[in-house]
Amino acid sequence: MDFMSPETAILVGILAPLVVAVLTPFLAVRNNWRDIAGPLGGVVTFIAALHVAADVLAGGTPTWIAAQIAPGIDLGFAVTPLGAIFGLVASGLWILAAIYSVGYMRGNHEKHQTRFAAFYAVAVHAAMAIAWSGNLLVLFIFYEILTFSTFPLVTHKDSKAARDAGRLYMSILVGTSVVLLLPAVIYVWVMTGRLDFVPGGILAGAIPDNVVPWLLAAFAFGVGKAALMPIHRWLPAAMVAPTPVSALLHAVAVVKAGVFTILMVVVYIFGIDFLHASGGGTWLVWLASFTIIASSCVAITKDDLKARLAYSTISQLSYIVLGAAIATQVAAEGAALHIVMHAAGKITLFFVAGAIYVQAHITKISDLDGYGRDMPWLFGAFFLGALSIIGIPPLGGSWSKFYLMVGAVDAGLLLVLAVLGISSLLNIYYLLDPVARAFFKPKHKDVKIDRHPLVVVPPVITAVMSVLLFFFVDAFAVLARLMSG
Amino acid sequence: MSIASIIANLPALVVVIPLLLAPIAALIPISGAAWLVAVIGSGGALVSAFLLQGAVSNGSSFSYHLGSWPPPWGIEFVVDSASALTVLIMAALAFVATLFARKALPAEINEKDIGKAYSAWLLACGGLAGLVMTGDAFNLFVFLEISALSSVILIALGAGTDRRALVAGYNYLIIGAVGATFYVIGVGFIYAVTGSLNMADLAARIPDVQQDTVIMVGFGFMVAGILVKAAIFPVHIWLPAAYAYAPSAVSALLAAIATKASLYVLARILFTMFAGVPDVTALALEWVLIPLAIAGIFTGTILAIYENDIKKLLAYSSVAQIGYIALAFGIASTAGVAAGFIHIGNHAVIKGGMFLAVGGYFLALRSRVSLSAMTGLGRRMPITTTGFLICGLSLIGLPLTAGFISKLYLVRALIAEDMIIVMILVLVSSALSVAYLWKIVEILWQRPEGEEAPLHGGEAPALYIPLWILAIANLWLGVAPTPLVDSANRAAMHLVGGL
Amino acid sequence: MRDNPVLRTAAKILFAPIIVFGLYVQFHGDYSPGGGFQAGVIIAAAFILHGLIFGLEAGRRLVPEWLNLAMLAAGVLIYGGVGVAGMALDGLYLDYNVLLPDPSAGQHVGIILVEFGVGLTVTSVMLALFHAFAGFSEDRFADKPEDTAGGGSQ
Amino acid sequence: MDLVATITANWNYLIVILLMMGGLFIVISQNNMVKKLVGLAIFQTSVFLFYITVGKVAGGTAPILMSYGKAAYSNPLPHVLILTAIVVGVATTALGLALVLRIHAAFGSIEDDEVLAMKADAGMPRSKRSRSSDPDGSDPDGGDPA
Repeated sequence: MDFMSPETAILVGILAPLVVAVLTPFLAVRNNWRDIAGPLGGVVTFIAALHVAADVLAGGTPTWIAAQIAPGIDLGFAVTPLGAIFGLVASGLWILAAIYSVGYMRGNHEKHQTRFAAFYAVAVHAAMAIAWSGNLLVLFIFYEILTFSTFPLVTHKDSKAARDAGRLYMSILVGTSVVLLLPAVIYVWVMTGRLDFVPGGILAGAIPDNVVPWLLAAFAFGVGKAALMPIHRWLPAAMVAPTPVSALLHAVAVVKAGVFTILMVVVYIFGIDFLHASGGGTWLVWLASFTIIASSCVAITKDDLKARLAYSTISQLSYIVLGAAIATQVAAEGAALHIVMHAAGKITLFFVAGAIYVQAHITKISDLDGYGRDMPWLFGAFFLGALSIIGIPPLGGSWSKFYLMVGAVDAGLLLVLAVLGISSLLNIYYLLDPVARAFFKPKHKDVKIDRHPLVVVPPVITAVMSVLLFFFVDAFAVLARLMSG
Repeated sequence: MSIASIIANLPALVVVIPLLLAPIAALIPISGAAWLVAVIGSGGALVSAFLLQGAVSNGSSFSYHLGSWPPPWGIEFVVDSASALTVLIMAALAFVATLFARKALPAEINEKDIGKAYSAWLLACGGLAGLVMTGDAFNLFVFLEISALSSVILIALGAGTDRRALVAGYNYLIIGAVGATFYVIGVGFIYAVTGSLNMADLAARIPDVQQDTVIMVGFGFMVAGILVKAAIFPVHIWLPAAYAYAPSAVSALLAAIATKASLYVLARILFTMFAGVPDVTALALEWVLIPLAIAGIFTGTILAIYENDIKKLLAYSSVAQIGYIALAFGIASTAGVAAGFIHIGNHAVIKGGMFLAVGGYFLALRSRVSLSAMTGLGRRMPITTTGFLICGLSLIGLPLTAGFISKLYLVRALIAEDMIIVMILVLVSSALSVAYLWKIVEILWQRPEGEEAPLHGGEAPALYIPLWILAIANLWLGVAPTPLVDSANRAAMHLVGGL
Repeated sequence: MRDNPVLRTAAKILFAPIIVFGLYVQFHGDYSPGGGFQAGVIIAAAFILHGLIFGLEAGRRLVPEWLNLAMLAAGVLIYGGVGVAGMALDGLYLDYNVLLPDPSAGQHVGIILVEFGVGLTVTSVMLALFHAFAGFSEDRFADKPEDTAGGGSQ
Repeated sequence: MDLVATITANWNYLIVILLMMGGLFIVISQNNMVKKLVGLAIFQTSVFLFYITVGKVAGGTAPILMSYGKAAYSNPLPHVLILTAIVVGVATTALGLALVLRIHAAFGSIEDDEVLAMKADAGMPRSKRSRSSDPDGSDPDGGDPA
């Protein structure tokens, strides 16, 4: 497995999706070639990510410098343990998402499939670059590119609704990043003269304590993709896009990049001990808790399956922000693990939602009654994914929720325990409700189901992955522990 | 004409080559030949400017005495890292615009007038280069008028397609003449008190004159005149009409370099001539330049959002971008002035590219390019539109483009001087600028076919190759900006030095 | 005004002296007040007087448009040429000292040539302005097919 | 020094200011384009006067080296500067008048407000325009410059 040095692994990991994106228009002459390129690129990227993760596990930090943007900052990549985790998640799930989107697009006879596949690959490229970015400026650069490359995906249908959603998507994401995130990044640069990621943080002592909450607020609200409560509206609006895009948005790239950025900032820029000592993060703890509870309640009211999953994602993202805000070692590890667990669980749910739409054209949860027996595999996968997100033991999700709870106790925030408990109860209700309807309620709407194996296989695989993650979590756990040096 | 004498006379050549080729171009009736003369003129100026920038790249500066009369009596051309950088940017953009003009000018101007058009074109390029190079206050007025009058002629030539170009030219003439005369009155006051016209000599004499009223009045008149020529907020009214109705090649030339020269002159007045009386300049910076710049940024952006004609929209956005440069100079710290020079370079490349793209649309559509006429152009003219998009993304400052670098350094300068409110205003306005660019992008790509203006002949390489030169320059300055950033820093160090 | 005998004869008589006086002012510029600008205007006045009295067509026959434009360009090129000559002889731009071995004679030649160039240009500009404004007619710009928009917008 | 003495001492500067502000006022207030140009010319002439006044040395003669007797000479530099400024003024006025003629040909009027109010011609370039200028004036009677 060592024919590639870590540096070339970074290069391959970042450029492979770009190569796929560039080749797709030329391969479009024959649909099959174009559709194979996506998964193939995914496999190559995943292998590169494995290499990088192996090197990071061995204690190294592979770096690769391209150019020098400004004194003290260069356009380069350096993989942190947290970056390795996100890299694995993004590339791994891209393979399945690519296969799934081929099945979905063909099943639904969508048009512009070439443009869709090309921008899909560019989005993953941006996600990989964010995962392995060398410093905060490179991270910001690819964060913006991710926004602009996912815009054509969100407005794929070219309908009026799609364009309004696109406009909201752009205004919130670009607005928050330009007005809040960029000055925060530059403020750090001016105050400390450097922007690279250092375990234990670079701000300790560089900025006065009373500035910490404001700077954290600039980062928290600057990263629109983390969908904290006031700036979450773009996420449900982006549900108008085809399901593979929602899967990409929710599990593989966009929101993950958001919370990943917040976690990187807390761990590598502020430093966990400095943030805990200065107490700058307490307001964020309560905001994240509020977001968890509020979005879970809204999710219950949603009858449309994808909208409900969207609000569930908003609350799950705040789990990770909560872990970062508690600012203790274990809580941060829990947040890192939750990135992985939530990705696997939520992508399963979205794959199932898309598959149901492709095969039976049902979007409303109330119409799902009695279809359990007709689509057993799909609802089985949905059940496993839901359990993982709720955090029931045999599934991976339980680990991250457990770490978060221990972190909260460490920080002495018992109220957070109550928040996590309530949200688990709410999760149980709104995630298992569709499954219960499908298996136990009589069918009241009969629809012809046409089989598309390509959309059924990926959700089953990711469901099994959620289970496996429970047993083989140690690789990710070690990476998470390495995170804070 | 030995090589040594050419090298020795480079500072003069940058200005003389275009100026002397102008009468020759006027005599040539064939449009191809006249264009060739224009290319030789702007190309020669570009080569000389490039060599000059090389000569001062180590931070040194030297002066060139016209007619070998030593200053303070004779007229002196000053070549330092600041003036060499500005002249190089202007010469490069002028050359690219001249390449674009080959097919663009004959399509909009009567065949017989082409020679005279190129003559005015060369006069404008030479005049603007002289404006930046000269070290003599009155000689600066002469170059100011040369470039202004030739720009008026170029704008009025747009009458072939839209008769409002004549009124736009007329208004620019009146307002420009009043501005230039204000400048001359200022020079008169300063000359009456100090007795010298050479800028370096003035910088030495002004502090020990200390008759505050006369210095203050002279300074006020000079800065007011230059503000008019640089189209800074309240006196920018001539700019939108001038850029909108001028022929497309002329809009590209003027948008890219015309106001930059006046902005550079503003910096020289503030930071070299009146460096000796810091309290006078500080007053002007804090209470005049910065507020006007911010007001200009917001009016420009907001008016651009509601504008329907694409060239007027880009003109309003130019007013906003000029506001950014003026704001950067207003900060008056080395980081601020460096940010100003960086944005002079980046904005020239961005706005030049966008106007070239709009020129390409105009020549394909054969009618005024309003937003409704541009529906669905993204599919029918892919090459031009992608170039336009790259320059557009650079305008709003997407990372990995030139615009991002200038925004980065401007915000950094603002934070270093902890002008936090100004920084927030700048960021909000740059977020607003996303609004009007997105309006265009949506129309270009996403509007369904249906009611689309007819195309006369698709995209001609002669039109989109210059555009792509600038688009690639945008990306290049975005990824590896060190050459521009270093020379801008040297220029700032030279101008503001220990400040 | 063409058929008024008094004006015709006066114009005929005055034409030559004005030109001579103009040339005097031109070439005595460095000893007494004078020089290119003033001389150019005086000589142009003679041609304009002729144009006024004998009509525009006669004026244009005397100095056709292409000659007018050529003289204008020639004047500027003479001025620039002296400057470039200075550069060619290893001096700086517009450096008169190097034009002749003896610097003061060089200055002398330089200033006379430059003033001559200026005189030529100013004469032809004033004449071109006169013909442009006097000869301007709106119907040339009305909707006539393919007419030159030229005119003297110089 | 009391007011009257200051006025008599530098009455020429007062004239300069009078002309300058008068010219500027005309440029701003007048609607007619030609009158604007006249105002501009007055404004520029005031600058010429200003430079000459600054250059005058009390009792100095013309700065020409005829004989070595006379000691005081007026300063020649302002005169040379103003020579250039006059040429610039002529060029500006000539160009302005040429534009006014073309505006009148294109718009049929040279009053600022009327011209601005007129809707622009469809802006079709010459080669596309139909030759027949229809009487009902869909094509403004001034016609579009060829």
